[in-house]
Amino acid sequence: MEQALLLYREAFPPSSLALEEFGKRFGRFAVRPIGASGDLSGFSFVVVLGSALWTEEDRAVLSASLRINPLSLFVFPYEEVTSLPPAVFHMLWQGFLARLAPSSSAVRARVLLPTKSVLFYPSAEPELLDIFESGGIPVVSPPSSFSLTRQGVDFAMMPEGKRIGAFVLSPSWKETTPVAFDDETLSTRRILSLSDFWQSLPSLSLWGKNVVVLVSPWGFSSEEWEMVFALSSLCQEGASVVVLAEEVFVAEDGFEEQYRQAREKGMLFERVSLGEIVLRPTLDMRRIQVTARATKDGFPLSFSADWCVYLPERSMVLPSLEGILASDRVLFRPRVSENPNSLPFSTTLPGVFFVPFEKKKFPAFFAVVREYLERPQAVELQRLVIDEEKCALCLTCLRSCPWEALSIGGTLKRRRVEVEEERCHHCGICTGLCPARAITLLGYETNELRPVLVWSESK
Amino acid sequence: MIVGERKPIQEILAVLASSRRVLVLGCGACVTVCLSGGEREAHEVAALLNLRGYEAEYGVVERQCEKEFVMHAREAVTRAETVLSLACGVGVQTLAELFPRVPVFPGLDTTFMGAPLEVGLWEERCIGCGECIVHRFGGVCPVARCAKSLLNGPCGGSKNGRCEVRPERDCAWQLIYDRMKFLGRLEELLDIQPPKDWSPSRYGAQRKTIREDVRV
Amino acid sequence: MSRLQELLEKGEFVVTAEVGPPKGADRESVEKKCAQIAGFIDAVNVTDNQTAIVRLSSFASCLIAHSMGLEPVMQMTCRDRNRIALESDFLGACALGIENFLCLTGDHQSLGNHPQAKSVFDIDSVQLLSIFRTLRDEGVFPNGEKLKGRVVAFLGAGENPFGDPVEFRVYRLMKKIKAGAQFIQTQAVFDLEAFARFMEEVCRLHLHEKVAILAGVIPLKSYQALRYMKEEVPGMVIPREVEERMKDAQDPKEEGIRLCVETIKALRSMRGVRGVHIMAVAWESVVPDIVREAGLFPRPGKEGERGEDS
Amino acid sequence: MKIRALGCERSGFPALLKAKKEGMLSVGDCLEVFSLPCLGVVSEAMLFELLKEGDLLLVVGCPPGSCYNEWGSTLAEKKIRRAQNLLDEAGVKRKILLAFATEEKIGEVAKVLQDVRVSP
Repeated sequence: MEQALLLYREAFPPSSLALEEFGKRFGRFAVRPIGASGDLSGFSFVVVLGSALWTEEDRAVLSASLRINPLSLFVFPYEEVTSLPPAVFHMLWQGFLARLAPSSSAVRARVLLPTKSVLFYPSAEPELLDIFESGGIPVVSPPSSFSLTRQGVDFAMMPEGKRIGAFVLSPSWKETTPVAFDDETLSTRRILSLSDFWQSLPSLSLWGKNVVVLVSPWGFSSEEWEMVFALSSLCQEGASVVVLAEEVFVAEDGFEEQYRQAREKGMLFERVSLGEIVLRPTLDMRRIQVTARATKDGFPLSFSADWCVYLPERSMVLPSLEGILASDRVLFRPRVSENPNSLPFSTTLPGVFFVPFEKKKFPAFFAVVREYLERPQAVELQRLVIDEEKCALCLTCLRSCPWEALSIGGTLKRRRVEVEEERCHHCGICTGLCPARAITLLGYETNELRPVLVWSESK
Repeated sequence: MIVGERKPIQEILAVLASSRRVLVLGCGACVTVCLSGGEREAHEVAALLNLRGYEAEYGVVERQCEKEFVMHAREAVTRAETVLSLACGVGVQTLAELFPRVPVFPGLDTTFMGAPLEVGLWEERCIGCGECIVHRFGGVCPVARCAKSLLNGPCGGSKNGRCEVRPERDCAWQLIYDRMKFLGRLEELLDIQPPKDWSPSRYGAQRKTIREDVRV
Repeated sequence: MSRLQELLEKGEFVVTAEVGPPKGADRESVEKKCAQIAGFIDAVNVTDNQTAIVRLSSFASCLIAHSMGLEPVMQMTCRDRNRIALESDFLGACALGIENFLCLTGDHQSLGNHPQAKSVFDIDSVQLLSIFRTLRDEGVFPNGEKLKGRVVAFLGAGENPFGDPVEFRVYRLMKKIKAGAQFIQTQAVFDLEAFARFMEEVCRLHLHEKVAILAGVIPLKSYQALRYMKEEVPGMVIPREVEERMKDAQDPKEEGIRLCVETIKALRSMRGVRGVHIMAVAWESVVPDIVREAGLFPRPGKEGERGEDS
Repeated sequence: MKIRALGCERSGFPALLKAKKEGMLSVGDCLEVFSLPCLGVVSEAMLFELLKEGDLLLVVGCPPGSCYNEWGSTLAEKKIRRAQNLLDEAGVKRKILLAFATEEKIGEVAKVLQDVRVSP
């Protein structure tokens, strides 16, 4: 059997020079493209013609997906080097091959697939549950009291230790008015929310009346904008409708057209800064004087409104995870992720998502969670993490560390054990001894251990 | 801190007998620090019981001697048929008091109040006699550390600074002598210590402390 | 006044011996042992569950000895009785005519045959001495209550001159004297040099004037007995020469007796030593030979008469 | 029989690879190999959890004197002995075997497995 295997990507096949040198180094060897089927185990050296841009994690992903012992995997930055003059390439390739030796250095990353199950907290709408169930992702119902601990890419639900891949928060939505209304203005009873106004439309006679619509830029849904555009029909009934908004929302299919049609029907759209709007009741208390300033030219605007309709401003309130992610002091307040690279509906905590407000977006949300659960993830290995809240300060770790990497630090009020990264050799002796289970060597928690290799005799 | 030792596993198996669902409940205070009843130990016992065919789960509360903390384990306790407590004798009793219907078994033998001297080595330092007199002995307590609680000097068995009862232990009186010599207070050892008043100790009857000023 | 006290005050070099009661209610065994040594000694010590091995009680054995006309020294340890029981037994013994008491702390029960037992150690030997002394001299219990009537008692204590810390031993002796010890029976002396150093220190502090020191001796029966004592008995120091003599001896019993006699002779010439205490554990029959060979026979008789022998 | 083998990444894991290659490990039907940074990381609970889905645990690491992390192997040896005692006392008939081996010296792996082969 050959000792060495040369793997290449279809886009960058090995040159004859590369093969020749490889043969000189190893004698008999196998060459296969990445993705070809067949057993790849048993080679002492698996050389991959890859890229210099590959990270440790990419290598881990590759070794796991091909089921190659990561210790025997070597990556040569072929993609960058192949275009160099042959003499230079030859030198680099030869040097690389000469230096190949069975690796003893540790692999610092491992690929894990999250457990395919979701936990909704505090509860989930039935429609959403249906989507998940029918999409083949089991939904775990939480016990009345539980806590979550991160284990690898999963969460473990304590005390039972049942693992879940994704944790979905159902936020509550706080509604406020886009402009502060004072009591006097409110007492005219001419201020209505869009949905209330919509419901009372049939009973209102709007001929010759002025309707001013205030739209907040935060937390609206596209359904609500459709309702705003639909108000243009009132213009045909003899009313005048003015929409005061910071921005007209047209970023949805067909909205551009609806906007155009609404304007054609006589609806007025004015871009204003909502903060500058002033509402005062008229002396007869039957109307409201609305003054604002146009954003584009600063021109003062003034309307006498018979009805003042507003689209509520919504802010999302994520449920507090205090007590649930209690063992993770830093992490128990997730926020909506503002990183453009992260998945939609995700929070600052990996694996923690929030349910969107619009039911229309539920399928899209489901797709995001499924995508997350089906994508293997590289997790960092061998970093010592001390859970300060579990730590009983018993000093066992400190006294047993062969490298004297642990020390007592913290403040006078609360001492804590600190790891000196430069000294830590990641041996895990302290994790094995810690009586409070406060020290984790990432990747080596008992329930995270996965076999690196599996040999089956029956095969 | 209170030091304990896990009971032999056979003894534990004998008391668990026919119950299937077992909760192994550790304590996050003293017995965690003395490596006998913390989360690690609770997990160890639970994993072993699982291998033996039990349905064991494990947990740990901050301090098993306080009701407020033990209540956090209520759900797990009610799920179980039997609770094996890895806390000291105080914790076991609090647990049993709070959940009178659930059989609670001690999984730990509470041994003494002592200090860790190095990893894996603890030594008794105090027997809670109710009247501290260490200042008369250079800070070494003869009541706890002398096998015979001698207050007036070493017995005849002290040899090479070791105790006659357990030759691997230090003779408390050798320590006292050395310490007092170092402090230049040897003459104080010539005072005859009167018989100790044992009434504030355990021998007086079960003890109770009341702080009227903080009671609400 | 007890006869032992009387002899010591007269300046006699006294001889006491130890009798170990049997592991049973065997009165004859005590009587036999007592009969073997009667006339050769001035007082007989009866051990109190020595090395924490349960035996016929010291109190009862003392009564047997007393009834045979011997002068008993009742050993009392603090291991098994609290102050209540000790005081009560003390009063009882006094009532029955026992006058000599040796106050000891007692060997730890974990070295005996009932290691599971709960030890008492309510008080220690020094405190026991001072309690007995106050009872006798002031007629007062340690709690301040008055004693009805008076008691007569000659109080003694043990001392191991070879225990550690060695420098503290003399001062511990001083404490015992202060607490009320009138005589001291020491741990067995094998290392004469070390004992001489101890006695020097005792004399330097004039303690020998305040207390009668009876040096302990043990006749060795065999080399095995020596090994056992050296390894198992706490506080025993046996020098190399003695060990070699016993090891090489043709007749170990003979050699043991010879060694014991030599020791007694040396002790007798030592300043401050007022007598010897022969601890012939389970070999009480050897005591007459030793006393005779050491030139300590005949013993002074009652009222100045010589003791009758043969 | 399912064997689960734990090897430290410095000695044990390479030793296991070599032992497998030389056919020493063909004792059971299935062999799972785990790599650990050092044997010091094991705890009794970890061993028990791993035994839940295995009949035999084979732990391979540096000989005590030459453990890279000073006393990692020594501690592991003690813990394994303790775990085995607990198993025996509890009447659980499963074995944890410990072999000190490096890639150069894998003899002990075969030696500890010999007993198993004789009495399965």
